[in-house]
Amino acid sequence: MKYYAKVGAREFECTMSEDDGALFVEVDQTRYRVDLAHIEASASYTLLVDGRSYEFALHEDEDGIELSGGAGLFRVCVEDARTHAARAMVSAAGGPAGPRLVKAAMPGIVRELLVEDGAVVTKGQPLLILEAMKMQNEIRADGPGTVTRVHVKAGATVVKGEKLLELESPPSP
Amino acid sequence: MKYYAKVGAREFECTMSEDDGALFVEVDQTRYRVDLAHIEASASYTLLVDGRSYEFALHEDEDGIELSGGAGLFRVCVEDARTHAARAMVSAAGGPAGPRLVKAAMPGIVRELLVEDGAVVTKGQPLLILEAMKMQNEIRADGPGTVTRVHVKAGATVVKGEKLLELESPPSP
Amino acid sequence: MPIRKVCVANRGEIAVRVIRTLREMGIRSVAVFSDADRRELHVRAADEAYRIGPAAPGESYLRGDVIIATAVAAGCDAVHPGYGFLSENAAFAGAVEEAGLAFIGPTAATIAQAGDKIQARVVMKAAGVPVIPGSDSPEPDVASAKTIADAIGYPVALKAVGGGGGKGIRIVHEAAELKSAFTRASSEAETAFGNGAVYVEKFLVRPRHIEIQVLSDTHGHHFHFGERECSIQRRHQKLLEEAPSPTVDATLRAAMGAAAVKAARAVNYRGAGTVEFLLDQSGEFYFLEMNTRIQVEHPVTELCYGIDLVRQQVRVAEGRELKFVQDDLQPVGHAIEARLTAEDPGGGFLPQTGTVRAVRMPEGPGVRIDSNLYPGQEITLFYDPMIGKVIVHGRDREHAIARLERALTEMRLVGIMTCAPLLRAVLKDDAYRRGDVDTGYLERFVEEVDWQALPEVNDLPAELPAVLTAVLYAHQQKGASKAVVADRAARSEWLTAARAEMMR
Amino acid sequence: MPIRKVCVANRGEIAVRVIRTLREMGIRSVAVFSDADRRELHVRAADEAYRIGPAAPGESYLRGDVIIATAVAAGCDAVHPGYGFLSENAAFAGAVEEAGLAFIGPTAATIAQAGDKIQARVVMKAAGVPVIPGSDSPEPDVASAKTIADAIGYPVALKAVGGGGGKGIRIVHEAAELKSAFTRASSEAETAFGNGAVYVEKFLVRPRHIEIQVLSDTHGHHFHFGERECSIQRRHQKLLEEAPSPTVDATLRAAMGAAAVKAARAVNYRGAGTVEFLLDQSGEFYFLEMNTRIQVEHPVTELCYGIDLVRQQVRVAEGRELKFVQDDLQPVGHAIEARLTAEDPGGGFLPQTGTVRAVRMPEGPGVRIDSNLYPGQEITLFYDPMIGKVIVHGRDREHAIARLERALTEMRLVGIMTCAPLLRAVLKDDAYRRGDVDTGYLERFVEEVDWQALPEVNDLPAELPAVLTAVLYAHQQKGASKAVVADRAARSEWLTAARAEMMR
Repeated sequence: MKYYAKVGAREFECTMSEDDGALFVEVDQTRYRVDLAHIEASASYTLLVDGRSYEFALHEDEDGIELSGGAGLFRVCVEDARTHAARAMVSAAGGPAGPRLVKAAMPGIVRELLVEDGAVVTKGQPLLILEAMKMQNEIRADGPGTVTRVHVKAGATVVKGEKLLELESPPSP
Repeated sequence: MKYYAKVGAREFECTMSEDDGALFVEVDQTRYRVDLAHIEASASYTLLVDGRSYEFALHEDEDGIELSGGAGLFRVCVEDARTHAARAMVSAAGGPAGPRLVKAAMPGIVRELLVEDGAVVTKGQPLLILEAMKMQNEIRADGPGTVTRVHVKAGATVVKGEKLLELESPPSP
Repeated sequence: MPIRKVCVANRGEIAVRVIRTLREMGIRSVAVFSDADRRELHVRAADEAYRIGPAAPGESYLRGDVIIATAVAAGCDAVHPGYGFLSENAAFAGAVEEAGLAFIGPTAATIAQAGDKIQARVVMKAAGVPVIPGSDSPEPDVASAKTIADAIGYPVALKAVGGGGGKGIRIVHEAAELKSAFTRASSEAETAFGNGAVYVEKFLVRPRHIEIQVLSDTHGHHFHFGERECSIQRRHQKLLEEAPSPTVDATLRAAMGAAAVKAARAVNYRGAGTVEFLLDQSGEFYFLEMNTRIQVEHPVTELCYGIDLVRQQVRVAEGRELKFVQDDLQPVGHAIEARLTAEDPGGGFLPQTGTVRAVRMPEGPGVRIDSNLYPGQEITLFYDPMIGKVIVHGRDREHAIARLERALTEMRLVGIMTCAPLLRAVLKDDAYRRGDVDTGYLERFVEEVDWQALPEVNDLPAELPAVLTAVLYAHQQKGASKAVVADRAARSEWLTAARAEMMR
Repeated sequence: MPIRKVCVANRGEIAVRVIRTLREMGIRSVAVFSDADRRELHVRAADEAYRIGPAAPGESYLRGDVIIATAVAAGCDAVHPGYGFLSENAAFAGAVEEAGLAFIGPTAATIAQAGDKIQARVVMKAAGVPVIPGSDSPEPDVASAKTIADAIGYPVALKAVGGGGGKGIRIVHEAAELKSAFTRASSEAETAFGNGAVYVEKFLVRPRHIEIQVLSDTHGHHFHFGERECSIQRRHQKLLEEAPSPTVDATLRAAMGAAAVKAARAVNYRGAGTVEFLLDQSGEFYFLEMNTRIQVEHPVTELCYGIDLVRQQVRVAEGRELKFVQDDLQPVGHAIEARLTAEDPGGGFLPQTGTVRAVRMPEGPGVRIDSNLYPGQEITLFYDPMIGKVIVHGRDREHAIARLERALTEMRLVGIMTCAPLLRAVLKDDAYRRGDVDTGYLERFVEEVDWQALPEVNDLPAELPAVLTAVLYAHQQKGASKAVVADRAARSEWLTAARAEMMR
């Protein structure tokens, strides 16, 4: 069984197999023996990879699976082979990879909009100023792209997780 | 609104009232201002009684409400006024207060039965020997009474919570 | 006069911290809480707890009048202010004592004196405590500011008289910048603190922030408990503090300690306080300000000196005499405190909100936790983003760093993002490990170092375990219903088998 | 030879404890686990973890062959046995070394020598360590046993040569009882230990159990780290341990320490070990047995001596030389350890099983937690009922007791019954507070004292808060649906209002 997992710009092709009750995943020509167990009351997953021990908290939402563990925070999008093939066809047909949503990380008031629809931005460029607790926080672009939509106006009050604007990635070279 | 709460042999009549958004309970001619809040993820209840702070873990089963907190473990049976009145009528009509179930506190094997049906026992008297982890544990009577039923035989394997036998309390003097 | 019941006029970890010591002393504790805090740990840890108002601090934890009325109604004989909120409010301290309660802290007069930055400078200079060269009174105009600045040499700092904690400061690098800087500093100070007065100080390049813990009784005894190194800070918010400082030796400690004791004596200090110094690269130190309360970072001193500072605060407030011998007070081992803040260090330190879904704090040798974290806790924007502290004690600095790394690796905090990844990156940084830090270190580290770059973790590329977990999770979700049943059946089977085995 | 990777051949809190120190030393850790333990903390805390068999210890944690094979396959260079399981199994220690791995503990020969109770007596006596008067070899028959018993005087104890840890002991109060006691003791020993040999020892009345921590390197250096008072025990299971002992002064400490060092030298000891003594009412002490492993109660010594004993074990196994100066090793402050066992102290100490629903361990000054507790943990009957330890350090004994009471009050452990109520009752007991204890204290306390009697708690009768909680809970359940909606609406209302206020 094949899965495709995307983390940032990297995509991993993962082939899963079972042997004598144990689960194996092959990634990049290496086969790993894996075992995942859930500890619900601790909101935690424990993973063994060829005996190496890892632990993650996991949260799934419409944008994918967010994992936090010792090495940091990861957002992984997993597709099975069929979905992946279907999406690859759309992409090959020139369809967009889909815009990236910029959401409010905290409730606040939009003090200033620094970009408008159609603006081309670079990674780290300030997009807008969100004020909360009398502190002004710059919301910056997480990568280069084009602003394809602005969802809020200056002066608007937003709740946590509210869509602020959308960025489309530049086409891969 | 009236409730009757029984802890061990003691019964408390509790009258609940509301005043200006605050909740009050009158017990034994004393009126307490109370506030109970639940912290679900901590499996905990926080109680303020006229400002005094208490905390309990709470578990409800068919035998009543079990509370554990700083002062120890309490088993409380709560009835509203209607249920209490109905039960009082049954009692007054000579109905039994109901036998007390003695349950297995742990899985094990019944090594020896020390009492039989009809036996009159005193508080602390050994009723049977339950073996687990190669240790023999005496199960003792939690109070005086008469054995009204024995649910297990010597040699039987029991799971945690399984009924062992039933004790009926002696009539109150 | 023994204290029997104390109102803790605070919330969060410091309220819980104070309640712990009160309980150990057999003193009853009274918590106060806002509507947002009914379920908080300080409410549950105290003997009594009373509501004082809505969530916003201005309507609850800053309402000195309501807090004092609550303390009096509850029969308290003292108030402990913690840190922040009303802890350095001279009017509150005065009102507490007027209400017949002991204020566990210095007198209102001392607080007022230390709170006025210019007055504090003057008092300290007179007492022989080295202060940064600069104004002795607010500068009335640009000309007078320029006279001082030219005399002490650039760069200089223009500071608001009403400021503090790093707020209202503007740096001037050359004479030409002074005029416009003065005008803007003054108008900003007017807006921010309602007082446009500014003064001039020499600006130190890459100084260290070193502070001395002092403890004074009401019988004229003043002691110091060495230094804390607090240079790891960002926008004047400290993140990692340690004791002793890697650059302070016994001679410098004695000199800074003596200066701090002079400072405490000069303001007739009472209780636990902190004298903050800047230590410049040449080894000279200068008085910065005096904090007239318990500090967030007090535990590192407690661990190295084997003392409970809150206990000592209470004893001083009871009028007891401190019987230490200064020369006997020597630090043992090395302690480091890591503050856990609900901020995203990789996203401009945006404060994070949410629900703590699960928490398991580090345990084991040399680890102390001061927190009020609990499963189900709501982290809101109403209060300070600091949600807990991990404090370690080791044989020496290297041991303490290894221990803190171990403790942070062990910590599990699900549901809220914290600065822990940044803390772990700093602990691995060579400059930090060498002790080569100054007050600008952390901002440079965050801006200039690619600290979020993912290293190999446990022999595998850092993303791989996350990818495998996500894929296995997705796989399990697909076949969830049958997998769960199979798992349960399997578990139940071996439980039964093993139990039968065991009971033989 | 530096150790780089260690297999921890254990589970539970001690496995986690060892892994913590390994991580601080930069040494990789390899955990082993049974089918019952896949989710346990030691598996998650280690760098690597491997399954070794089914839940029953005989098929997993006691399978030395499987563990050694796992350690070799994982590329370990050493094995740490923890306590219990294979830790005092001479054959295992030998097999580990034969497999080319370092055994973090003494040699197989030392373990065997200390494990044979009679041989240990003879060796210690020869080394000048005081032993309890009695046999120098197994007594072949009643007559020879009687000769010895008559000589040393009654009461005497008949002990199984193959016993230990308090098992296989029979007390004889007068000569007339000896014959039948001897017959029964011998047949019981045959059944229990496969060895019917018994010997005679003087039975001490109300002795204290005092043990000395020793640490030896492979260069012939032996040190002691003072005593632990372990008299609070029930059926030889210790419950509360402390250091120093309230009855041991510096002179007695030096004498017992010197005897312990003699004992260590006599068996050519290596690593951390414990020499157990009985201290009788006249102040005489006698060798009881030597434990050739880390003890459960080692943290109280660590807290008083500022040492990490597991770290020292590893260093000794690396062949390093210990460079202590015995006279410098003096205890600072006072430490107490409380064991949390999943047992019902009010119900005949029945072991408890269940799922840990929520856990919040004590924090704050002077508190150390060594546990492997986590929400969702299954407590089964497969393993030891000890699930964690709360250890405190204070200025003196009174302070440490107050701190432990505070810590236990603060602890929240939902889902599993523990001995905590008994611990709290003992801490309040006058005899305990006076330090007036002996090895029979706890059994007398449990049997004779009405320790479950409910006191007033926080000014109200103890049942009342429970009753009020139950009534309010029942009331809320009745109106649950509408109350929840109303509560949510109210919370949402103030959140909105407060947020608008805050963002102004």
